[in-house]
Amino acid sequence: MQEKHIDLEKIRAAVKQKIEKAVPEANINYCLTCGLCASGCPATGLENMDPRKFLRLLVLGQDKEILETDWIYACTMCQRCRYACPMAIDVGRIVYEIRGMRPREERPKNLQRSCDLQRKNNSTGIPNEDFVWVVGDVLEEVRENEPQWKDLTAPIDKKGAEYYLNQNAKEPTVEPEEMVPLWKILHAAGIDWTYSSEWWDGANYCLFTGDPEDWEYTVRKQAEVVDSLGCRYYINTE
Amino acid sequence: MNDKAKNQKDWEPKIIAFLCNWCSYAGADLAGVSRYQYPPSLRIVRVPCSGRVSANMILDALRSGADGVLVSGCHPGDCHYISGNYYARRRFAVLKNFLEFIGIEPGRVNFSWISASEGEQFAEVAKEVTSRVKKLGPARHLVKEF
Amino acid sequence: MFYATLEGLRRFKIPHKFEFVSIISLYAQWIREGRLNVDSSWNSDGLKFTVQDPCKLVRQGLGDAVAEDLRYVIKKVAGEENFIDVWPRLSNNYCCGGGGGALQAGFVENRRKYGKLKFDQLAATGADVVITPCHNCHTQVLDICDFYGGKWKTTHLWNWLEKALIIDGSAGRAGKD
Amino acid sequence: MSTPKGSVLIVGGGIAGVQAALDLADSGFYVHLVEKSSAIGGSMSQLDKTFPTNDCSACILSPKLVECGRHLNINLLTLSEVLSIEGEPGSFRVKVRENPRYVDVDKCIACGSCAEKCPKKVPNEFDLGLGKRKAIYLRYPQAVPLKYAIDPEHCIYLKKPGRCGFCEKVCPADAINFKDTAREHDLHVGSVILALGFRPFDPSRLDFTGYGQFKNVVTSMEFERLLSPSGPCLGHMERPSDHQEPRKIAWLQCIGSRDINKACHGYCSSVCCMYAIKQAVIAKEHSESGDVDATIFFMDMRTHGKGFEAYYNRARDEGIDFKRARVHTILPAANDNLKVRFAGEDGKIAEDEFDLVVLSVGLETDPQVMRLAHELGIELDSDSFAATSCFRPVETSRKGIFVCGALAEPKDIPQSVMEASAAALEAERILHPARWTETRKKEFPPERDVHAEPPRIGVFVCSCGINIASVVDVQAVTDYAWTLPGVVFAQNNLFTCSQDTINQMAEIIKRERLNRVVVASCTPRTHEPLFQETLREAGINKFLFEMANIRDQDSWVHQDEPDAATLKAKDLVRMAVAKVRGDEPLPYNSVPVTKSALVIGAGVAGLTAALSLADQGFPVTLVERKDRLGGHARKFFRTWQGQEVQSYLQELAGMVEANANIDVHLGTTVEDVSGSVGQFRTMLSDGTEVKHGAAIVAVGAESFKPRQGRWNYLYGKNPNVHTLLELDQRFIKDDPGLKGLNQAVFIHCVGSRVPERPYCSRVCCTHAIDQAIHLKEMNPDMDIFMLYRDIRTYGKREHLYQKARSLGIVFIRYDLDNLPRVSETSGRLVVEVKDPIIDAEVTLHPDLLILASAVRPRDDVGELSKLFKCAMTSDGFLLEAHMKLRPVDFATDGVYLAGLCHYPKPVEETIAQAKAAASRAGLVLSRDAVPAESITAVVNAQKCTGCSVCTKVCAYHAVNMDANSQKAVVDTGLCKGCGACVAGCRSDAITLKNLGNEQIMAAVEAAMEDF
Repeated sequence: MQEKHIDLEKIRAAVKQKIEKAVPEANINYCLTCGLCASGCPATGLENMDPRKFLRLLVLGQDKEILETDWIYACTMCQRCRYACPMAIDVGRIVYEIRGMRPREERPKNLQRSCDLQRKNNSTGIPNEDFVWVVGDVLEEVRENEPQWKDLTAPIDKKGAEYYLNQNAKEPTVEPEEMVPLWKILHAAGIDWTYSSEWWDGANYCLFTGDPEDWEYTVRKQAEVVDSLGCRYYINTE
Repeated sequence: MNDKAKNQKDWEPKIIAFLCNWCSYAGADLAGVSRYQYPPSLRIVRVPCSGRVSANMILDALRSGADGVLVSGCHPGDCHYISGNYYARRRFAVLKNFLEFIGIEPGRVNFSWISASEGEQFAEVAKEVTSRVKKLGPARHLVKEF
Repeated sequence: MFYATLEGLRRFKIPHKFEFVSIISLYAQWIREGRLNVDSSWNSDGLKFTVQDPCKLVRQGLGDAVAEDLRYVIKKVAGEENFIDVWPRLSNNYCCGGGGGALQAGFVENRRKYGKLKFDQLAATGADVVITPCHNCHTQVLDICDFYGGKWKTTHLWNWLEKALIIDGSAGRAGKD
Repeated sequence: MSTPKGSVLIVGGGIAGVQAALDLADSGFYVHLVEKSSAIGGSMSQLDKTFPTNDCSACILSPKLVECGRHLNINLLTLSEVLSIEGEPGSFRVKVRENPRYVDVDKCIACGSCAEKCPKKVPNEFDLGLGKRKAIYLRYPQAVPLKYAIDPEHCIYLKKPGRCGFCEKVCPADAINFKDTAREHDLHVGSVILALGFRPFDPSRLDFTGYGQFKNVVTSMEFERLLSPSGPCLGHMERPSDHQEPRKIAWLQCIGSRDINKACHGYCSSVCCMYAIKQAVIAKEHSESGDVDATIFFMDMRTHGKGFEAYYNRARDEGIDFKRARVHTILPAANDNLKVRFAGEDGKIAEDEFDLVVLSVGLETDPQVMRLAHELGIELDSDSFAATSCFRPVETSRKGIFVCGALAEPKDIPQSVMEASAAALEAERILHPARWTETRKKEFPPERDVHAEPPRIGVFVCSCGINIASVVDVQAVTDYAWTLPGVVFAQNNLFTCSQDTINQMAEIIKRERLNRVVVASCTPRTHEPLFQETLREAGINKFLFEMANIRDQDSWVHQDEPDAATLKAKDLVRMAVAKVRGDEPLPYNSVPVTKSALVIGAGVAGLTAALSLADQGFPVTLVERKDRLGGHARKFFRTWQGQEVQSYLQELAGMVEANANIDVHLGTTVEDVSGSVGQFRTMLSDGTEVKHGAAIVAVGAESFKPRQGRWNYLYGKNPNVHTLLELDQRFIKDDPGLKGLNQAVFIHCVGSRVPERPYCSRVCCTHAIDQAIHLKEMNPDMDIFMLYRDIRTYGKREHLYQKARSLGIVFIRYDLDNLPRVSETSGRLVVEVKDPIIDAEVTLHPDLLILASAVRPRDDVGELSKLFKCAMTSDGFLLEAHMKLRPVDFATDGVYLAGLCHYPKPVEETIAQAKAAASRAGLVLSRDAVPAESITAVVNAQKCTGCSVCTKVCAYHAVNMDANSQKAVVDTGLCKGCGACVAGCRSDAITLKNLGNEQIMAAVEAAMEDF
């Protein structure tokens, strides 16, 4: 392997500075290079990178390497390193910022598409009407086939319900019968709940692309819907 | 000494134990505090330091009829008087050869390092030394005839 | 994702009137309150259960408390003795490797290598069932189980909760069996 | 201030509190020592061995505890806590609550029958819960006071009166008192010393350590107990899960230290690296299989103390595996083993499995102590340690209240002992007008001259309740004693040490005109002083006394052999009688004291020591080889806390110059020294002869200048290469040339931790980092690189390291086999170094290259050490009497040391050590005469052949050859009575009083007699 050389006339760590500005609590400089993060990280070694090395490159201003490595998608931003890091350095958060520095067109296509769809309504892109229809159809089937559940409900847009329930878009799209157990549980517990016909998706991939605007927009939309229904609790199912 | 008594089956040897005041004597006390049992063969003589024990004292003890001798001091480095136990160690290394030369079984004269916190170790050493001396039988070699 | 909404509301200071809660905490609360009646007698075969702590819900979300709720519910549903915990656990549990958009991002080889720790951890429990309360975890755990040749069944919690539901006293089991 | 009180309150009975108490009580002050638990000894009593000497902790600590417990001028208040302190320096009113012990300490004989019968088992806190004790318990076997206590939380009787009460029934001394109640004491003292210590960090809040989850994950304190012979597995190192000896052990460093995340402790705990190495070494030694693999996972190895680096090197040579990696999570493995997954510096993941994992937990302040500090108005710093400053290292925020030990910052035992003496000094400084006003002195009647009398021996045989009597036929032993030659009286007592028997014994000695006494009871180690005092009260010289140890070394160890034990008891009594027959009255030797001191060296240490003594009224001669005061510190810019050194130094020098008690000799050296403690005579190079009772050596050290060789780095060749002190000079001058710099590089460990100078210079990491911060603050845009091997910013200095990183100063680690390379291209410096994390060669272009060069001992220290008969280390620093417990004393009595000549240290430690040295010197100077050993060697000049073996074996230089007669002579002032010379003498010409060959042999022969 060829020796790597770095000539440091002056450290120009633009990426680091940008992150420090956006996330003052990122603590990048605090790194003791103790290796705790690397020892606990499942992504250590992927893309010939690990969290400590990643931080070190940031500190030494090796911005090109930082911006080019696909390790930022190997890291799941799970923050387990931050959990035990003696300096509480948030590599997950730093990775988030760097994902955002990638031009949209150079980001992983499917990931960006999931967020783009989410911005429109839900991450799989099925029309809202389809969601409403699937819910009704599945419900009807249960009520017919399972006499003990003939009173089962799956309300949508029920104003004033105590609980608002979101729904991961995966079920109505590919495995609709997976919605039923939860309805039954809610029914058995005697919960007054509702879905919404808009912004009903419980997933949100805009958290992962690195654009705060997208993330904020989607959450804001959800919040508006829930508040407009007047629900006291917003239940997330995962 | 009465030889007949010595030949009896339940013969218990008499072993003179020179223990330094600061470590080994305290270790023997701790054996007591902790109730570690060992054979009643030892007669402990308290000396300030294992460095106080000369070759002559050991030979004299054997001459007086002791079946065995134990000398115990602080662990190397722990000596209350800085270096006394080193002198003791050196002295005994020489003495060992001499004893062998004059035909005293090596097991009769024993050296150990026991600290003030090693009560159990003291009891172990007491047992070991006793059983070693017991195997050798009563000492006759140097005993003065009265 | 629990954290996406939780942190989104927080970070962007989005005004809202509702309280944001997890279904897991509610399951536990309802069982404790007696609103939900469950028993584990269905599990006469002694199926062994273990669990994945979703990072977004636990470490980044509600912390150890919700992870303990999760275990409480599983034990109620499957029987106390049929739960085998993992290590590391709760807030310190490994990410499954499907998080952070990894399932969408397309680096399949990396994602599976990442998931090897999770696979080994789950396999070591010898459990028959792995409860994955998050869709990402569910998909990833299914995939690594398949890829590395695991023998367990990867499921959501609600399927088993439904099985264990008692409706109208002890008379009839609720599920469709 | 009106005349202050002559007494001091010390809170905390650990090694620091005990040392401060002994220093004060021995120099004329009455001490109240308050301890929360039932016995003094503190954390040190829980340790197995101590680094770097591997001394047994209990062995070196116990004598101090016993001394403290018996001291006439120390009032030991155990199970006690301070409620309030009102007043001001010189006069504090203190309220103390003494909680009930439920055992009468005057009656308890510590036989242990109570605990044997007590049915209630509870986790033993002394063993960190690893073992069990009873509800009535002794804190540990060597506890002082050696008295049982009832734990009211667990006692069945106290919880439900009427139940149990077994202890009361079996106690042979009638010592149980269930009606005991708490008492309040109102104390009036002149000063207060807080020595409240630390508690080990509880790792259960760090879930990733697996502590509390996995049985075989233990804390380092727990491991000390597992190693200890008095611990729960009696020294047979066992792991908790299956009580098997562990074969593979890992230590994880920095658990609860250097962690601002979950542990909330940003500081370094200072001691953990060393204790981990020690534990690894001892574990290897202890192991019965002789086959223990030890691995230490660390961030920076901090072996910054005297002898520490050598200890580290030796440990590595012995095969202890040091892994530079911090582990995220401990994982379970089969068979209750543990798996550790870690990343090397190259990022490669490795896994290893261990039988046992030891968490090297840090030190923290107990929340109870925080509350007390708050109530007393003592300011704590952000780490919850008592706030102090570099120039006032033992002063708290409240005047007249001082602090020592780990309460002020995590520190090791010697540092704590130094501070204890320093805190004592500060109290003495306030209270010296009241010296000896509150102390008590024992008065004895004149002694009867027994020289001409034939031996009249009295034998007192103790039953010790049933402790002896249940095994040994004490009546038979008493009857037998009557038959021994010289015995005119023998008596059996239930408890010979009880006050009424003691009184009776004094009467019997007078009535029967006894002139020798033998007590057959327990061990002389605890009881000889008591009985000897009884002899003195009866007008008999105390050396006419012997003990026969028929309990600890007889009845207790032969419980199932009453006949043999009785025979042995008779032998022991006969031996004691034979020995005492030859005992002679010995003089209570003493040496009159010249109440003035000589201080050599006028740096910070010397100046501080001189002032500390002069302020108490002791005349001081201060000798300085240079022509001005100040020493090494004249080159320093500031302390690590940011205080300017030069202004402090000027103030200090000014005070010395203005002090009428200090006679300064500049440009002067010591030529010759004679005499011994209390009576030194020293010739100075200026022709002055100084008479002094004590001396303090504070001659400093030098900074290493790497003018050539491997560590040169263009020093002296390129004008931009400096040492730390040279950069300090530029800081002091506020050199404008330091503004606008683009890049600076510091190289650490230049000439330290290298084969030719294997020790760590302790101060350079902190110093260099502080300089880097100063440069960075002057030039925020500049880049600064620190090329280091291990960063050793111990204690609170770690905050400085963190601050440096937070400012963007970059730290790059190098190894001895991969040194930085420094070159020049057209006058511009080029530094190349390899970054191990990204595995890249980094080329730097500094405007300034700073070499953190070693602190080296002065070459002339050897001469001085010979004059004062002091030893030196192989590194060339002066060697104290004991590395752990006598850090400022020399083996030569009356000579003390302080400052850099002892070892490299920062200014705050120098000041503390100088004050400690002054306190220790005060022990001599505060008395008219100092006691000298009575049992000393005597030379028979007739027999002496002048071979001089005796002079060589004497560790105290007490035996010398008389120049005229060529015969050995003993200086009784120096002789400690060890007898090495006696054993070494080839011609039987030297003997030890009362321990001569004849006397010892009389005992030996007595042992062999038949009866």
